[in-house]
Amino acid sequence: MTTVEERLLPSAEPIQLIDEHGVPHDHPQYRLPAEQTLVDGYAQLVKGRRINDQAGALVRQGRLAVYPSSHGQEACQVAATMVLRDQDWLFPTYRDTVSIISRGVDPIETLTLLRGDWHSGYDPYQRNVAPQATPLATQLIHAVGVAHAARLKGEDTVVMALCGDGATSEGDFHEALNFAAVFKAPVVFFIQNNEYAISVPLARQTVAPSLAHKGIGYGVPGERADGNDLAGLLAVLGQAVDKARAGEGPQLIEAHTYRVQAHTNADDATRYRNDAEVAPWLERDPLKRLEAYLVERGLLDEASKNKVVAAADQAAETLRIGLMEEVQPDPAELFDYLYAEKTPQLREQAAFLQDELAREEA
Amino acid sequence: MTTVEERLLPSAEPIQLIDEHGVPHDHPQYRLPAEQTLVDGYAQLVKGRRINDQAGALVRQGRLAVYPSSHGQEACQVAATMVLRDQDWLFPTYRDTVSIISRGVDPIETLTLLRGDWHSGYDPYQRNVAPQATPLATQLIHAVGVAHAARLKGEDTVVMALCGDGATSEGDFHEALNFAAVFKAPVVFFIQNNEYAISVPLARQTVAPSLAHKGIGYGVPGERADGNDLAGLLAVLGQAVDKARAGEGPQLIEAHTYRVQAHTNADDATRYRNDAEVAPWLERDPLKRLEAYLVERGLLDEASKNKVVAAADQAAETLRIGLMEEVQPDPAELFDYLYAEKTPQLREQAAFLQDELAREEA
Amino acid sequence: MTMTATTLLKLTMAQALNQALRDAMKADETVLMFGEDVGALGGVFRITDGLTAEFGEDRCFDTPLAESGIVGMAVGLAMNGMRPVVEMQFDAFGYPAFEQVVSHVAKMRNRTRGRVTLPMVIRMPYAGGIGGVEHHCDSSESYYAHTPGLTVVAPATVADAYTLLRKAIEHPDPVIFMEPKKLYWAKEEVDLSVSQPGIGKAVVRREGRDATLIAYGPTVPIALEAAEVAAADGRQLQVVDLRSIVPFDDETVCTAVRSTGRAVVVAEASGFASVSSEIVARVTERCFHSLAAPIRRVTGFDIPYPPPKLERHQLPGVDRILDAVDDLQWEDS
Amino acid sequence: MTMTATTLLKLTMAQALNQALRDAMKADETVLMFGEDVGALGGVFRITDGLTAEFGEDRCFDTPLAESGIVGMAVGLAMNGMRPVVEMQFDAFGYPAFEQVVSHVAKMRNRTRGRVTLPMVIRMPYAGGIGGVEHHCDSSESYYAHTPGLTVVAPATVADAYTLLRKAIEHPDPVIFMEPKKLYWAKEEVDLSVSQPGIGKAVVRREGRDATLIAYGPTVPIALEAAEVAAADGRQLQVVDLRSIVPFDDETVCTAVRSTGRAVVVAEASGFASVSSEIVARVTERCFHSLAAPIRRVTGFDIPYPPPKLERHQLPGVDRILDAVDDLQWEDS
Ligand SMILES: Cc1ncc(C[n+]2csc(CCOP(=O)(O)OP(=O)(O)O)c2C)c(N)n1
Ligand SMILES: Cc1ncc(C[n+]2csc(CCOP(=O)(O)OP(=O)(O)O)c2C)c(N)n1
Ligand SMILES: [Mg+2]
Ligand SMILES: [Mg+2]
Repeated sequence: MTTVEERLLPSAEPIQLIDEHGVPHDHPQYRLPAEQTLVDGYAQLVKGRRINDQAGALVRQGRLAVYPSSHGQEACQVAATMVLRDQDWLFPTYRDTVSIISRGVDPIETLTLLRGDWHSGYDPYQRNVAPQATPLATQLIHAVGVAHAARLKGEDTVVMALCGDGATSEGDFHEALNFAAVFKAPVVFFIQNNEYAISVPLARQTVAPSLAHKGIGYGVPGERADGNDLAGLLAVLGQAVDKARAGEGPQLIEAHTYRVQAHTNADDATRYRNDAEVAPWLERDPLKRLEAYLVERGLLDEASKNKVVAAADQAAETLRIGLMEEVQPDPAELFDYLYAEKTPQLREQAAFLQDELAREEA
Repeated sequence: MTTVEERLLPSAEPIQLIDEHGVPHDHPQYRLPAEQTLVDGYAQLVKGRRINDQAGALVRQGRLAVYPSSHGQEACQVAATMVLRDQDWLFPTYRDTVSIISRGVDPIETLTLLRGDWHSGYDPYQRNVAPQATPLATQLIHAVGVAHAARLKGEDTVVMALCGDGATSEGDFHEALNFAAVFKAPVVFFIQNNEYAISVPLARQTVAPSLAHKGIGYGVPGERADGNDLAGLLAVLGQAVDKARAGEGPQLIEAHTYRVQAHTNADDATRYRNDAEVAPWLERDPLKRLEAYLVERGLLDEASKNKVVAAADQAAETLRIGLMEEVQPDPAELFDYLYAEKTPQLREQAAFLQDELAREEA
Repeated sequence: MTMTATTLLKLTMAQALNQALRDAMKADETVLMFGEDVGALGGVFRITDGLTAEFGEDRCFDTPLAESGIVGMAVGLAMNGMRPVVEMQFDAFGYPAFEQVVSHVAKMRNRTRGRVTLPMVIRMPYAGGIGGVEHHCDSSESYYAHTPGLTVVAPATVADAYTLLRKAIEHPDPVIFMEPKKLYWAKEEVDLSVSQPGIGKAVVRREGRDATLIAYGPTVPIALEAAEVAAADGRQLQVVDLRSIVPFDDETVCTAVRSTGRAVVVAEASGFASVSSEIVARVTERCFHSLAAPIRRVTGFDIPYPPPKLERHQLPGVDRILDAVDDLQWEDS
Repeated sequence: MTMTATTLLKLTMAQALNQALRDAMKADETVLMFGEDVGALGGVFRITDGLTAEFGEDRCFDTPLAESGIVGMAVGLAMNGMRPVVEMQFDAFGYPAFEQVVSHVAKMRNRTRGRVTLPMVIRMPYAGGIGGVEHHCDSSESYYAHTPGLTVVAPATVADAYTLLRKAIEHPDPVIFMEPKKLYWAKEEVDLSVSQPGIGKAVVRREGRDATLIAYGPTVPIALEAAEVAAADGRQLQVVDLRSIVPFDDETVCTAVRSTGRAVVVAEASGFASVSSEIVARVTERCFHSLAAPIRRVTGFDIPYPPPKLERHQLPGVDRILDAVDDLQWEDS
């Protein structure tokens, strides 16, 4: 084995800095984040969990069309944004609601898509968050373009591009990693390997030693982390972002986590997996372990925990109230945004609809 | 580094059993092919070279629309077929004329596409050679399907799927390797890395340590060979075919060679590379070194070499004569092969054309 | 027709499609079903429900998540003696396979002068009306219909779903099978042993002398509803269900239009350069002198499929169809 | 028009396209050109000849061989302030990028309510007539024209090649720029400083009172040739060059057709469910009572593009156009 291979292949085991019992472990390459960072991160995890729960409830009440929960993946989602600076970009998928909100995007606007009001609700340039991508892996290559443009402009922007384990099978994953490598684009590709693509388990997705092993085929360093350990994720993703920013090119990080709930509310996970498989993952919960660590270290007590929970409840309540409001998008908008200027054809069609609606009302 | 990685990563240097001076070298893992195999292989190389030359001449005479020469890559092309059994399949590209012919397909039928008579001229089932693929990398996934079908039928067929270095950047390359790995399909993916995709050099195609390093990302063993050493290629490809046949799943082989001539006759290579770059590759010619080896070993003398050359000349002459014949495909055929039964629309259109041609003649 | 308890079943279209797959797999062991989530889950719409359990992992299986790979693998399997049926999970997720479909699926027989044929089916849950978010409600039939070498069908009834899928699987050539998602849960009493007309045949679903509605897939029930309403108002609308977009049944369609002299094409896809354009163009070319008015189109607007809360404006509805009929230059109106 | 030596140049369409890129890159440093072989080689058709030398590797560059990647990267660059122009080496090699084009390029502005716009151009050397082998002569404009959100243009003259490409690059939205390969070497005397009409405008290339030929891209010169021949026979054919497929210039086209009462659409692509179907449908809808005969189509057959030795049968030619004109139910014939 040469040094090239040592540089590009992931470590033998996923990086873990705090284990599932909340016990910290030293690592030769990665250091535990600062205490305050972990305390802040904990608050975000709790808030993320509450948002996941609240969104689930809102689906049951018919306030959201669909919700792909990231329950159990909050550490990945929070870490993905905590390591970024303001000028950086986030490229999220449909499952990354918590990431988007933790980046500072308005929660109601974040849920526009899943509420069925419009395809995307927030202004991507406000917090540098791309619209959520549904066609799998397609956004990864956009991320490369955004990163390359930043470099052409002389900016030291980094782009965090998220995808799932299933998405790594798509051709666009391959093309994105390769383009990023060839152009040395400052992109951190961050795979949340939650072991499922809807019903399809990882074993049917790949027989590679790990998803992080895909990096070397592009000349991209691959690394893997325990996806339920916020501390480890912050260290690994933080280092990847630093390297990308320093001009070392793209980085590939696989977080090993688990989709605790069904794919979305519309899915029935009992058809393809049993509870026994899920149970151990509940033990590995990202909140539990960080809480145990912080309590043990005296960084969290009953009072401060209550504050964190109250803030999370407040966020969930804001979400609930916001989504209870009945929004009815204006049908005229259907024709407004295809082109800077409506084509004659769209003008005709818009007039037709307006006329029809006027007659309906009359 | 674990054993998984040792199993899946290619050797540090491309496998070479006979060097460019014709000197054999021992290798811990690969053995020199039998003497007779090398003698036969030599004859095929000489024939392949003559066919390349002849086809080039036929383009200049207007007998072929275009010809992507494999001058300098004959060892790869010949080895790819020599390691196959009759029941096996070959999936060639536009550049693999020599491979197809060495598989036993009629040379004139092989050139139907490049002559402009029809899209493909030979019966793919006659020698189990798929039609030549132009849309890059698309054929690799067909190869997986053919291999998987064979396994479902209980056959021990192996599929040899060829592509170039440029084609490895396409999404279909990725999907094909992954599908093959997940389904353990008996496919040998054989990349002829000739350092160019038309004008684009390998460095712009990938910054991976080698193309063979792409295998591990799919759990597919990758290996690399000197693409101008027939002996090494036969050993490496032969072992890959054996493994695939034995049920060990797909194998990825990268042969390092060089496109000595322009991409096709229509290309002007002087626009993007200079002669100094080409010169050393002429020294590494696959024919020269095997000839030196065989002569040194007493396996080839003036008389037997003359026989080989005469046979090659004969093949080239047959090609020349065959392509001199003026073939005019029947326009009625344009409508014959879209569907088992012509649609009413095609019947109308065929009649229209027939009528038009009849009036033209009248 | 005698109604016997044994043959008459009350089935949804989803169940009929499932039954068609099951019967086809029973009848021919080279029939394979694969795609994303079609195994244990039975497909996100449950069209493949129970097939893996009944026929085993070799016959119905999940693949890695890659549509070009799925279609390309089907090409290879078909080249080597199988009859693959693949599912694109939603219509818009067929686009990654577009090159495979256009450059290989459609061309293989032609390329090889009939030596390599591809008996395969690409199932596409398509169109809207189910409150799906973006990319889940595209109507992409026009892309495929424009591509020479493909056969494109779209059932509109439960009985047709069964018959057309069986015939598509038996078909010697690749078939793009468009399944109108919003009709998956439509129930009908059907006798599966009664075979419906084959691929290439349109049928007149309702007779009427005043004007002809030409529809396919999800718009057929709407067209029938419109005809019902019109009848109450004294106007008799004929309804033609295309069933097969390619091959196109010029004879049935043109005979119908000539009999009324007026026609409206009803399709959910955006109208520009679409299957409905083709219908207008070819019927006009062939029936010009029988037409009392230009053929009208009621199609989706030329916009991306709207978000759930606005989708009703995109879907051809009864009123819009009747308005178009009213526009057909009736002398007495 | 005064002819001055300084402004009138004799250029091929390839040269005019090259000049347009050069001038656009000079005028706006956010304009980038990339794709396969567009750097040192200057593109297989030399449209990007010399751009890397003049503007450097950052402005005009080769990419890895992956079309979805090329288009997707352009999306990202456009999101972040650039104006990318990409080349698909041949029309059919745009299919791997189909998902990016349909699901992102066409939809980004709409998806984000106008917040993210994509000023980008996808250049497609298209159509046949150059003796190319399979996959090198597709006419895929109908796929793009059917996709809401795209702007689709096709120049037919050297002057238009320059103007339309400049305007496409300046356009605030993505443009699919179809370049008729066989016209690359067509030479014209042009004054590049004279701006042609913009995107969305058709022009009448030849006046004539008897019938209207509607063409775009590679069929415009053939239509003009047909009109020339017809004139010798005493029939005056008007020729409309669409230039812009989306947006479609209904006004110019319909005014033209109403003035003659007869029309033939001439396009190279297969006819079924195509841009020519749309032209027939919409012109008929709008001009029905002015039409003396149904609009005829002269298009490619519904077959894969033929091999070089047979391609002449697929291409609309003068005789075929004149036959179609003869069929337009002339009272005196
Ligand atoms: C191109 C494409 N094909 C199929 C789908 C349908 N689909 C949506 S999510 C999903 C599974 C994705 O799995 P993974 O990438 O692991 O992400 P996760 O949902 O687990 O977060 C599928 C198949 C899609 N959105 N896009
Ligand atoms: C999908 C696709 N894109 C582009 C092309 C045009 N093209 C033909 S050959 C070629 C270069 C291929 O390079 P490589 O794979 O290295 O094979 P080589 O020609 O060197 O044998 C290109 C870009 C194509 N045939 N298919
Ligand atoms: Mg997953
Ligand atoms: Mg090459």
